[in-house]
Amino acid sequence: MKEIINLPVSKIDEEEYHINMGPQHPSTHGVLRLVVSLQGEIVKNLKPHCGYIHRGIEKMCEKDTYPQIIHLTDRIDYLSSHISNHAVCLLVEKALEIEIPERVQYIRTIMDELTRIQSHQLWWSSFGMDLGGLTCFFYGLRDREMILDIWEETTGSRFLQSYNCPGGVMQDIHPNFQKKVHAFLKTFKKKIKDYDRILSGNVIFENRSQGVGILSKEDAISYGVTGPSGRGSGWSCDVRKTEPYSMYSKVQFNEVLRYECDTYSRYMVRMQEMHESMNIIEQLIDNIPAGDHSAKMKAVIKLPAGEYFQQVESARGELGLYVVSDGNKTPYRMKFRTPSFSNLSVLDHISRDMKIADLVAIGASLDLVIPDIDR
Amino acid sequence: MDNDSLTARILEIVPDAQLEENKQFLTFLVPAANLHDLALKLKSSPELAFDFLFCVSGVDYGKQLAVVYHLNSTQHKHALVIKVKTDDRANPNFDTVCDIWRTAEFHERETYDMFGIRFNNHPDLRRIFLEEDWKGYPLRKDYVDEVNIVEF
Amino acid sequence: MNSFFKYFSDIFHGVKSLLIGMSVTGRYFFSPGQIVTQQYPENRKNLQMFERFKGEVIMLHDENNLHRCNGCGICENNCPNGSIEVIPARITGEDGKSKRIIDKHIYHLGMCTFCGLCVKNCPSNALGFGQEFEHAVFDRSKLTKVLNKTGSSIIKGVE
Amino acid sequence: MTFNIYDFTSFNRWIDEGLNSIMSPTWALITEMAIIGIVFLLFYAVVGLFLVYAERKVCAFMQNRVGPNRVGPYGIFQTIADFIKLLMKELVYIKDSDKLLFNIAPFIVIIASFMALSAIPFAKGLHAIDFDIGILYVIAVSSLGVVGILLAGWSSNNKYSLIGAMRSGAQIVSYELSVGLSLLTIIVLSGTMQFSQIVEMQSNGWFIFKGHIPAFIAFVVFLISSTAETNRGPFDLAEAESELTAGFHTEYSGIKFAFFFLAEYMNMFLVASIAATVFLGGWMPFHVSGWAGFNTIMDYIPPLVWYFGKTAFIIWLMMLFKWTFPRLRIDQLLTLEWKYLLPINLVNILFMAFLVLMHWHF
Repeated sequence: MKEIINLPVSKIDEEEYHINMGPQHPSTHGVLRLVVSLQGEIVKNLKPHCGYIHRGIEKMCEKDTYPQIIHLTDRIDYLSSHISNHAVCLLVEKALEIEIPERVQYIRTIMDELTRIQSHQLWWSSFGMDLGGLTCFFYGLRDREMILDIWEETTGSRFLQSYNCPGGVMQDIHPNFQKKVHAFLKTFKKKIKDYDRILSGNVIFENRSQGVGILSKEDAISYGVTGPSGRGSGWSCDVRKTEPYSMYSKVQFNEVLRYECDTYSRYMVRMQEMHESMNIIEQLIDNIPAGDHSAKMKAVIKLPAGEYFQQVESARGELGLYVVSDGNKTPYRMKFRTPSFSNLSVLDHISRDMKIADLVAIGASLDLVIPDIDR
Repeated sequence: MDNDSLTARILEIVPDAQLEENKQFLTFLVPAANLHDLALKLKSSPELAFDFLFCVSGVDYGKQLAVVYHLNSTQHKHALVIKVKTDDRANPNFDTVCDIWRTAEFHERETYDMFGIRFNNHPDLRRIFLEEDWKGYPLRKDYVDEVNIVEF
Repeated sequence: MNSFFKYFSDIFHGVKSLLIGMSVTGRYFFSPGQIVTQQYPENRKNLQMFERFKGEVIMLHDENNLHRCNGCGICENNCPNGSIEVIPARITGEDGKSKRIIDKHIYHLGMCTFCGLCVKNCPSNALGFGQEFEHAVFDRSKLTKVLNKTGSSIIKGVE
Repeated sequence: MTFNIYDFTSFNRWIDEGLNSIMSPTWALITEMAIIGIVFLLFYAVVGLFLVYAERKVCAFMQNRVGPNRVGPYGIFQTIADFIKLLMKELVYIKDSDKLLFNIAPFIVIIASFMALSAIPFAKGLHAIDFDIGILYVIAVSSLGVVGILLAGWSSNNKYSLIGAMRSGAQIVSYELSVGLSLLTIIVLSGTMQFSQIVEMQSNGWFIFKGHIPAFIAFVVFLISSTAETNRGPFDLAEAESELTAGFHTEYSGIKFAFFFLAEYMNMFLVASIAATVFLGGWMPFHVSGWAGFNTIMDYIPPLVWYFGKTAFIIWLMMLFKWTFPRLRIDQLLTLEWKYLLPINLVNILFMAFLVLMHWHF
């Protein structure tokens, strides 16, 4: 929007009313700037400006070894840090053709699903807050705390765990892990009913979300809107089903699809995904096989020269990792195809001719994480 | 479609395409001039139907600059990787594919931002992450910046 | 006529859903036992962190002020963001051979991302994670710490 | 003089006579006005501060939190500390803002709510002035506050503020109707607009029971529309912090912001008082006709307790609304008013008039 700011006043379209949502704005969930052209309350068009927390992670990866890259992937999508870690590990293991102990696969899958639940919990909290129901925020965070405690006990960190490492996980699970996960599942199954009662079934919420931000399946594919947002448009794009990794080929779960294509359907997909994730955890938690928590790895990990690609299903969509290796211990080029980046690109398309309040709801339903966009 | 028939089909569209061996996905190196034409056919042919552009990555191979397109078909569940390369480091440019896959608009802006690769006919080719007045293209291998990059 | 009934059923369902929502918040209002807030500075005495909690990187010392670090520098190499600097020294051992020992193990807490690679990769298990988490200081230079305590030395037989 | 907490009439007369005996009637009147002004200012400040505290505590309990608990026991001095902080904060002046309007806006908001407060009867004989058109006066004066909000949004030279102010304008113009009509329903039943008489008429049963169905509908409509009129959630579109950052008061800081803040809570108190007075009998104890013993026991509870208890209950309900529901969109807000509340209200008035004619009320 530099052009617009620098234009003489006479050249600016008098009819349009530009407002800057962000970089500091309560509903952009971070430092995202949306330049919105309004006509009254109606959004005419919108230009996202990102890069406010661009840290050059792809450049930093080029000087880091593969185990070191893991702590950077934590910071891309901080809400699904464990899944991003998992992607790097899968890529390295695939390139080196290492057999991973089954115990590790179980642990990683459980951790991934816990990550998904907590990410969706936080998303639910902030969704409620964006629509003005502030109490949702505290209920979501309250329940998320239990998962953070489970993580803290096993991995030592609450948020950016760096728990995966190529070949396995950093430490074996804590003896209390299974007990605590069971306790969490038991509690959360009760609490998630409150989520439905306070928000999902609420008439104001339904009016705010139904028919808002229609994203057709064709558009979702063309814009690359993956994850729950894409599945809300009826696009079966769950990597856990299409390209199963870890334990996902062996557990029973449904890919949640909805066909209303609006904010409400994206919302309901995430709500049901929490149930599905709990279902997956329940199938795995009692059957974790004994064994080592890590495969034997060389001290220095060097990928053979070549190109590697790995995709995983993060809480926001498909996270793709594209690595060009020249045989060194550091990648030659590492590209992260982050879900939020593609999901952001559709925001302009689906929020046209909606109201500002709808824009907030649509933005929340895409579940954007700003570091995931900026990297 | 399996990889063999895909190969045949693509060589039929672009006879100059080179198949790269030993890759995870079927990978073709395509002359830059054929890129847009090929992309259009990949999307529109019903038996190919590559409707999902998963990832657009710029790569700096030292001498050459390349753009890698990861394609997927949601219908036929097959995948394809298209590569274009150029030797022109001073003014690299390719045709845009964002009229075919809308997601390319942002990904191409990112590639332009990081590698300085221009995409012809792109509707809004500006830097996406860095400032408009940023000098150089950071992900190129010959990029030197003493001020902003802290070496340990 | 149909829309006439829809008008009233909409009102009825709307009011019902609102009442259900109010019952949730109302119920929590009348059950103060479910409050989850931690009274942080007050509960400092009995606030127990988990044993694996990554508060800061420390060098493990035993009661005789002995540690296991031989200054090999593997932790420094493994650190992704240069928050560890190992300054070794050379001494002449009892057998007359020159030997590498640690002089200063410098740790920049302000740059540490707690990835755990130094602790994991230490060949002699000299490093560990401390439970301390109240790291706020007024001067950034205070975040640079020397991990080996003054006067400490290496446990015999670890080299 | 006999001071009693059940009837302040003699207490007022005692003050009046005392003042008249030592000075000329003009000066006595001026002194009385000054006393009332000071008492109301103090009351305004105390209630405002208490409501801010109450809101924070109530919402904290609804959200499984403790709420303010650092300043004083249970954090009761928290709002005073906040107020002192706001007093000491810098007043930021906005470039190209309309200085006069920008400065005057918070005062308009606060004066409107202050004026409306004067007609409320707190107990028998305890009111500043007993208009015979009390309800009309309160409706008229309390809607003046929107002028302040509009001015604030307009003069701030901020796009968010302007959108917020415009929303607020549309909102108040619509919801003023429902507030008026729902009160009119009760006026049909009572036949008077004077607050003291309305309260007296409820000595053998509150209007919400006397008028049963239509009165209850009017009560619900009044609650909804008065929540909208005070710009509180779920109708806080003028502020809408997730859309417009802070709406009309985005650019206000320090004590001017505090005025808006205080006025919001006072408006809430005000509409709760009106609802309590008109529908729930104001300071009148809970009476059931025929149960003499029960009524006598109820009479022992002082009217001030009744009054504040009822008001607090309604305020609590409004807080429950705010902390449970998501915010409406502007078109839904207007739909709710014009498509639902207004027709229901009009039919309701007819129903009530019919009821009164047929003497089907209690």
